[in-house]
Amino acid sequence: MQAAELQTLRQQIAWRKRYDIWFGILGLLATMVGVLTLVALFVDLIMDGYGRLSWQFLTSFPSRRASEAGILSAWVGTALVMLVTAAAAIPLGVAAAVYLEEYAPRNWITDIIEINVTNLAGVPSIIYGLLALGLFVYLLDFGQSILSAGLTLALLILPVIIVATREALRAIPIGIREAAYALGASKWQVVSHHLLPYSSGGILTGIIIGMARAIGETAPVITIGALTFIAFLPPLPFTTDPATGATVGPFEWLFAPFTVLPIQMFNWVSRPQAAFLENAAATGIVIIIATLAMNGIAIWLRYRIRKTIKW
Amino acid sequence: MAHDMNMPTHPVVGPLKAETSGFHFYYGDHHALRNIDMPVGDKKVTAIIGPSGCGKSTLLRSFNRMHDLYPGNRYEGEIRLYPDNVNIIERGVDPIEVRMRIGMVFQKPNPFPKSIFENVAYGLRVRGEKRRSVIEEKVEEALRGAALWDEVKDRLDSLATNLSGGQQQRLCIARALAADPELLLFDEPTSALDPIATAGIEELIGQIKHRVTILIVTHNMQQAARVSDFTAFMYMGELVEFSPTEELFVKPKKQQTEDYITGRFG
Amino acid sequence: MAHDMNMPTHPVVGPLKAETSGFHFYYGDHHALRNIDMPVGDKKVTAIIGPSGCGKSTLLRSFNRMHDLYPGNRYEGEIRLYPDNVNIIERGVDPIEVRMRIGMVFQKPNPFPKSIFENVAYGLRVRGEKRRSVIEEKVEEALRGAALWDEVKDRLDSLATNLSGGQQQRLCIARALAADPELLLFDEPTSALDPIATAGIEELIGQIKHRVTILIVTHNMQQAARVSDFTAFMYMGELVEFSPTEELFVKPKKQQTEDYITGRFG
Amino acid sequence: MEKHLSSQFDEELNRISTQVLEMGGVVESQLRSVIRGLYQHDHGAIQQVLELEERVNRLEIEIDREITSVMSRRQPTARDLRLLVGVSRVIVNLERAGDEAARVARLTQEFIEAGAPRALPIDDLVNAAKMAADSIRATLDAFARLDVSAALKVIEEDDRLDVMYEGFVRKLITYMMEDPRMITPCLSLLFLAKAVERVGDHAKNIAEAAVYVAMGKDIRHASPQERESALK
Amino acid sequence: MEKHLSSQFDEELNRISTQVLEMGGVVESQLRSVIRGLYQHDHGAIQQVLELEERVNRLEIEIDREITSVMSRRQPTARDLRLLVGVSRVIVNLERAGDEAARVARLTQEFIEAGAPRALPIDDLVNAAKMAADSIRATLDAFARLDVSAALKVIEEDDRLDVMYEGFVRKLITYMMEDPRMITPCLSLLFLAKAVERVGDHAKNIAEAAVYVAMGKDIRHASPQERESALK
Amino acid sequence: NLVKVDGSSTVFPITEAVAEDFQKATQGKIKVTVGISGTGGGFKKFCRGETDISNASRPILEQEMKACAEAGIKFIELPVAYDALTVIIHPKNTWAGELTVADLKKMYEPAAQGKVNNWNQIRSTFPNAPLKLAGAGADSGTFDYFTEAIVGKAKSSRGDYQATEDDNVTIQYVSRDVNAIGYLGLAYYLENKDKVKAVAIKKDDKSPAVLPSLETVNKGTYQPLSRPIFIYVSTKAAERPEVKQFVEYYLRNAAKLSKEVGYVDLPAKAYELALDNFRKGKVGTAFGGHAEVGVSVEELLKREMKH
Amino acid sequence: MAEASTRLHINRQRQARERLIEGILFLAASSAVAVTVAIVVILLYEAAGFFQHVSIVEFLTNTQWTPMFENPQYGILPLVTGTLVTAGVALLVAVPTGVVVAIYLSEFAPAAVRETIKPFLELLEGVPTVVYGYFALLFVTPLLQRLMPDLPGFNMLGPGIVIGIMIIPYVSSVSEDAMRAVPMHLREGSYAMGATRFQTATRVVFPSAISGVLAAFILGISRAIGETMVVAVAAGQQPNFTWDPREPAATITAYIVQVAMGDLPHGSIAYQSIFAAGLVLVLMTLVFNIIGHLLRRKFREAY
Ligand SMILES: Nc1ncnc2c1ncn2[C@@H]1O[C@H](COP(=O)(O)OP(=O)(O)OP(=O)(O)O)[C@@H](O)[C@H]1O
Ligand SMILES: Nc1ncnc2c1ncn2[C@@H]1O[C@H](COP(=O)(O)OP(=O)(O)OP(=O)(O)O)[C@@H](O)[C@H]1O
Ligand SMILES: [Mg+2]
Ligand SMILES: [Mg+2]
Ligand SMILES: O=P([O-])([O-])[O-]
Repeated sequence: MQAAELQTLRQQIAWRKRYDIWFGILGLLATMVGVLTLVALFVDLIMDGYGRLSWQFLTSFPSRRASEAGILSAWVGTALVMLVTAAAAIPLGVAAAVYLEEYAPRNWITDIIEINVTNLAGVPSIIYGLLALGLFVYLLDFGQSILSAGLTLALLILPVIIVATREALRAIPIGIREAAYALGASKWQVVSHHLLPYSSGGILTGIIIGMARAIGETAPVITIGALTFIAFLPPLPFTTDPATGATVGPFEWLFAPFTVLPIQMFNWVSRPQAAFLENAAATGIVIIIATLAMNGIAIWLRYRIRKTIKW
Repeated sequence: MAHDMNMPTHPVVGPLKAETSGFHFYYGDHHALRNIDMPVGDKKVTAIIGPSGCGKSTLLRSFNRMHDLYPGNRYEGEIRLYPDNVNIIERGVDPIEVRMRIGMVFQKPNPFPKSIFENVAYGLRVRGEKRRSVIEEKVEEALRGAALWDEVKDRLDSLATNLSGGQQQRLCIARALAADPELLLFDEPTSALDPIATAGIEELIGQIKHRVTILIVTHNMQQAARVSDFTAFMYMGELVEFSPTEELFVKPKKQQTEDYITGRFG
Repeated sequence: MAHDMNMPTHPVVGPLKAETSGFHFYYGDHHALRNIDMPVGDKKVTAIIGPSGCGKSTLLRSFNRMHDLYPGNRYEGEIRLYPDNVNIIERGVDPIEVRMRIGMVFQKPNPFPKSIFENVAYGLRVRGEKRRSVIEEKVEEALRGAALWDEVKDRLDSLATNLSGGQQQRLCIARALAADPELLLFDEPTSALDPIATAGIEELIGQIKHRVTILIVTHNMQQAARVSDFTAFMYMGELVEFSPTEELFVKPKKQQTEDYITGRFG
Repeated sequence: MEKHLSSQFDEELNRISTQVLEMGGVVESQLRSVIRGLYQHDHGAIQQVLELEERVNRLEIEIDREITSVMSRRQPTARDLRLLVGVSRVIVNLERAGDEAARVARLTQEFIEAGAPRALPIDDLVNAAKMAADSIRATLDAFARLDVSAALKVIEEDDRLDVMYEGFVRKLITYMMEDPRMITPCLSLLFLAKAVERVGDHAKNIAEAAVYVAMGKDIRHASPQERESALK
Repeated sequence: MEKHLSSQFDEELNRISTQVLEMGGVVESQLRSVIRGLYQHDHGAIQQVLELEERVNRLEIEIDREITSVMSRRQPTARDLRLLVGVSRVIVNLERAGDEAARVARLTQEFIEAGAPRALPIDDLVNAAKMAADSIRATLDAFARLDVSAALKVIEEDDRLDVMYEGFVRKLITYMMEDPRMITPCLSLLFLAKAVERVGDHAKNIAEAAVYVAMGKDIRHASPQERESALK
Repeated sequence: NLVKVDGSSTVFPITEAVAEDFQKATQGKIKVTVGISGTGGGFKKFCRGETDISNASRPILEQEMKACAEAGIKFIELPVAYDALTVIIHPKNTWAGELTVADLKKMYEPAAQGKVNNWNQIRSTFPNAPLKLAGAGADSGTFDYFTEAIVGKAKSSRGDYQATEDDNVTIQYVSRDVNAIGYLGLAYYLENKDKVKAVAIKKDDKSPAVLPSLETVNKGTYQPLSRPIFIYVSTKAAERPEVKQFVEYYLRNAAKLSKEVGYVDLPAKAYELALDNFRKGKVGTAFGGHAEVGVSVEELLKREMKH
Repeated sequence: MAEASTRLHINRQRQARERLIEGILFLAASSAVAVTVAIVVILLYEAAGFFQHVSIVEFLTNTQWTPMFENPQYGILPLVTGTLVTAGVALLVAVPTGVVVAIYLSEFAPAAVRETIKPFLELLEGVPTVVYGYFALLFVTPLLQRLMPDLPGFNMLGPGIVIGIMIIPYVSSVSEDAMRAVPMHLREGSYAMGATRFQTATRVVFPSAISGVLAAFILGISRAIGETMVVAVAAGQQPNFTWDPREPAATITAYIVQVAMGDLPHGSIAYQSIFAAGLVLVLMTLVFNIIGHLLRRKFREAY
């Protein structure tokens, strides 16, 4: 190559490389928008609510006195609602995904189901609230119970679980299925021996991400008419009710009144006394930490399972 | 062992393990195989070669009704399995039963992401075998049969996916062998392997052919030449020529075959 | 065309386009290439063969500093490019400049999901060429050079990914050719292709070698035998033997080479 | 012949074929020179034969090397493989034929130097030599065109040559018996005739190789009936 | 020899080698029988030689088929390819040697039937035949062991045989001149000697093939000096 | 042993405080839940028999009464405290310390929409500055009451003002803008006196300007922006001892607790009357199914009830 | 081998079991349809009451939405524009930023940076949306007011921006997944031509991942449209027919929560109006999802 040509070539490379630097800076800035917002939010919440974060806060019921108020009923409520959500959404979502991915014939019924699922994922959460109000609270008469809320949030995260499960199933190479079939396995054997175990990582991640989203949901729970003041916990199964002396049934807690963290927070936010704002911030911190923990678990699971399962 | 009385004898091939006649296959509207008549000699290696898309895999996969897994596929004609003398593509025949007797090894090694032991034991588990001792015995036998025992006997519990490509493919062969198949189908079993691993698999095919009938599809003509007793050449969904391998490679009967194997295809 | 005055002449190979000397490569702590001295004859095809993992691709990819894309890799020694007589792995040398002069074709055809035209034009666009007429001319020339023009001239605007595998790989060659490379690297260019497409690519290599120096890595010894003028045999990160191809395949100098090419490797 | 996907392979096979034909041409011209030398006592012609022997040897080695090279690099099968195997048989025979031609030349020289009695039945020999040279040409033609029936004709022709040779030997014996002084020249002629007969044999072998290439049937050592049935 | 990854390939090569040695053994035993027949006028031995010819021919065709088959199926290179090429050269020469043995047998029979005059110098011939048979054995040995120096010895030996042959021919001429009645038997002996000499040539060719297989050098048509330099 | 209360968010803090103390007093034997679904949502549940007590920041409406009647639910209306709507302005706002109802009407009436955008359109003495209005969300009891009291007709309002359900937000809004004005519950003003300033309200030009405070409301001088807030008890539920116990506890402690959470207690007499009404099971509403402004609580409690 | 031929016959028991399982799974899959049907039925049922009083023409053409006022007006357009404008602002923030972040993380950032920042960004999704509402109202809007002194305290710009920030992780993580799914050999193909990082990222990786990026946009749009609490808190709950993001407005979702938490008597037309509004919202997301579906099909990855 001639020296002159080389010279122009080099100039032109130097020019092109400048974009790399500019874009690198731009990218970093863009990333920082998100990161800084989060940091700002979190720091703000911590500054407001740090003082209230204590054991007492976690183990007390709500109160008109901000400094005595706590979130016991709220986090227990959230935990129980999540339990119902998980119990309803996981089997349903996984089964639906398995059906769509492995069983469904390619016909219009399947198409409808498919489009439905994608569409459900985009339906605003408030609409689920409206649905739940009509369906669970009134039609099925579950009332404003843990069951209603759990089922509502289950519907909300159902598409998330279905989509995640389908993706996890799709990531399993066709060769694995064919290998199992070729050994004489039946369809259900293929599903239960192989597909579900191998996709468990993806499924779990999907479940956790869905649940993390559900924890922070306010709107649908508000719509079904959440309670706000609850100064007792749902009855433990098989204990004796102090008031009636009767033994508590195993599922009684499902129909118990409850509140959840975001509602508690929302309620406190709109109280006139500034002290309640601290409580709200502290509740916000608890919610964020819960989602953080769940995301952490999801990441860890993804990593663990990615290490053992490769094709 | 004298061959079963119910095995018909073919003039060129000898006792038959299976045979297609007037066999057609359709992917929906696409007529992928046309009127295939092919014998499969008992305890022989039969290779299927031909240009890409000629229907090799389609034919092979018809033997264990793999096409049943996908909608819209249609078989026509006969694939008889001997000594039963049953047309295995008939409606009344259970594809699962067919697959229990006809094993398959795939192009890409596809061990399950389970332990080596569980991989080989899987065929037995599917059959409902629960006795640990029986399973252990069969697993060892199959791994020995696949020339893998010595390499893995000390780590039967480690993940199969950590084996090298060649070992994985031998594991897949062991997995198929453990189920005592009468016919073993190979679909380009070495195309994902390097030459040394390939040589290992070919060597293994040479060893197991005394026990089981083998049908192998390969892109690699030389591989067909190396491992098979009989070779079928397919083109555009038809069986152009079926001959003893040596004859096909030195003195093919059909011009199309000759053109293909000498690299004159247009 | 008489060769450039700055091209040294090698006793076996003749005028050199490039040459490695005392070349080492490290993937982090893993010493993948050891002390490689290999000449690359100008306008010749040099093939690199050897067992899986011996470092063929690593060596090839060192020629256009592909390893710079991943962290932790380290070069040592020299890869001289002639007639410039620069050590292209030196710090001061810009990898982008190197890559603009040394093209590469990969194992799996990797056309960009753009139109056929845009694929071939990519190298020019990257260089900032804007004149439509210049680009069109170059694209046609490159497509002709890659023996693809007649097949695609009527659908230059259709997606490259809709081409067949063999056409895609020829498109990738055209894409590389359009950038007027002095040296073209092929890393197992046909291992994803069927035999007929493979033959097409080999044929093409035979045609373009009059214009550009070629370095090709292949798993397939016969391919090396078929397409190359010189063959290097590598083993465990070292260059065991470098000879004219015919000599290497009929009468190799080293026992290791002989064992490998005759299938005696253990 | 249809083309290979690899034009280089085609080129290589073409080059080999051309070289074989060249070698055949050289051998044939040796034979023609020998005939001229014998008939016209042409020293120059004889000299030429001996010189050409070198070239034939070189061609044999070169073609053989190319065959090996193609085999190692191209994995020929079917007709390509048969062609290469056939060519390697052809060149062995051509080289031998060339050898015989050289031998004839040397003997002719001796014979002439020894006084070459005019009385001896040299015409028969010349005719035989012509026949042998024609056979070589015919067989190479058959090989080049893979013309089985032409090749079979060459094989049958060889029988005629053998019969001529037998007759010629008997004739010579009577000459020798009649006049013991004739023994040495007659022996020369005898060896000459033997060499010519061998050329015929080589032509026949080449024809057999042509049949092998064309049909994949090895008809060496086969009786005429076996041949017939093999080629059906 | 180290083993291939493919044991079947090993088996195939082994089978070919065994067959070559078997063929060599048959040819050698033909030669030994011929010697016995010549020396002891043993009709049975001569008959045996003729019968064995069939077998040699069959072996040639069979081995050739196997070589082609291996070539078409295994893409041999380097030493494997050279071995197959070498073997194909060896069997051609063995078959020729077998042919010569048969020829000798036939001539011996004629010779004996014609009355076999005791006066003729048959011992020289027998010695030469023994030498030729030894050469065949030695050359096959060298080939089997790929022993280059043993092969070179065989090549040199052939020169001695050629010298013996020349001397024998001269001797026979004097016999014929002395007594014209001896012409026919002498001619028989002459052809016999010629055949024996040819066997030596074939042994030499086989030795050259051995050198080729072992070292990849084609030393055919090379002068002794050229040989030396090639093998350095 | 579960008392279910739901309804207005305005009443919630009082009921919450009562429930808290009540549960402590009964050592958790009786459980009380308090929800927020708005006065309307509360009545819906109440009239379906799902709740025992409904918090309400406005009297029950005709439509709701019909629903209750259809379900056979009878109710006892019990005022529990006053909420005073406070009109607030920025502390630096020097001109609007006192406003008449007519002034406010000029600002908020529907006819003002898009037209009245400047302070000097209210009174020519006011500065030429943009008028920035804030207020309650259109579906709150606060909104209904404010429009009724100021414009004269419930829900009759201009639409282009900053509406929010959250009074803290109104505080924020007004505290940031010198030209802003808004209205909200008294409690919010009392908590944020440092950020906003209350406007003294004159009923008409002649009346004195009254600043909102516990006293002025309790005495009934802060008019017309004081309103009573209620609980409605289902008669069926009232038969249950725990409900009865709770309601009585409520009425006994409402004075103290409503002050504590920022509302204005009713005159002591009113609580007695209410308790009396409750014990007598005096069902129905003192309102005709629509809002009314400026009636005293005592008067209300004595009225003939309408069902 | 007498049993040989019977061995191939269909195993009824197994077949029955398989059928049963398939049936159960089918029911589970149908639940998705059931949910949709339930949503539509409930919305339609409640909205039917609404449409008995309000003509669809008015609903779709009137530019005023004041169901709770004395003279109620039922024109959905102000809510629709409010929804679209906030979503639009959100997308204007989220799409470029998300894509730049995705490109940066997938192509520029060192692995360590990527692996730390990604989960961090994903946390943005985990923050309760109420918090974002107050963040928009109390932090972003005042900040904007410094730049635009005339900006009202409630406006669509602030919440739009915050929703945008909130959905950055949606856009960036889905886009980044799509970009990372672009096989390395395509990138190598580009680098081998002498392209720079920027050129490779923008000319090869981005176009190759376009279908995934579009999917991310659609996800983001659905999410932005459906976001409730942020706008409910910070945009002002005042239906306002305007395309100007600086003005306050209500969105459909904000209206629904507002009413759901409010004092309206149930069964009133105003109350039923939230179902009519919900129906519109569902239709809007449906339209976007279908567009997304079509776009994805059109640009399906083909590397
Ligand atoms: N699932 C399918 N649906 C429709 N057509 C198909 C399907 N699978 C294969 N085909 C078509 O059927 C024909 C035969 O395909 P098949 O896979 O059997 O070819 P093959 O000979 O195995 O080719 P290859 O060597 O590339 O594997 C081809 O034309 C192919 O395009
Ligand atoms: N990115 C990497 N990091 C660490 N080690 C590597 C990496 N890539 C390759 N290696 C190692 O370097 C050695 C040479 O690898 P290379 O890919 O060059 O082999 P190869 O000869 O091309 O093999 P193949 O024929 O399988 O492509 C191998 O041992 C391999 O495991
Ligand atoms: Mg296939
Ligand atoms: Mg490599
Ligand atoms: O929640 P409210 O009814 O008091 O507005």
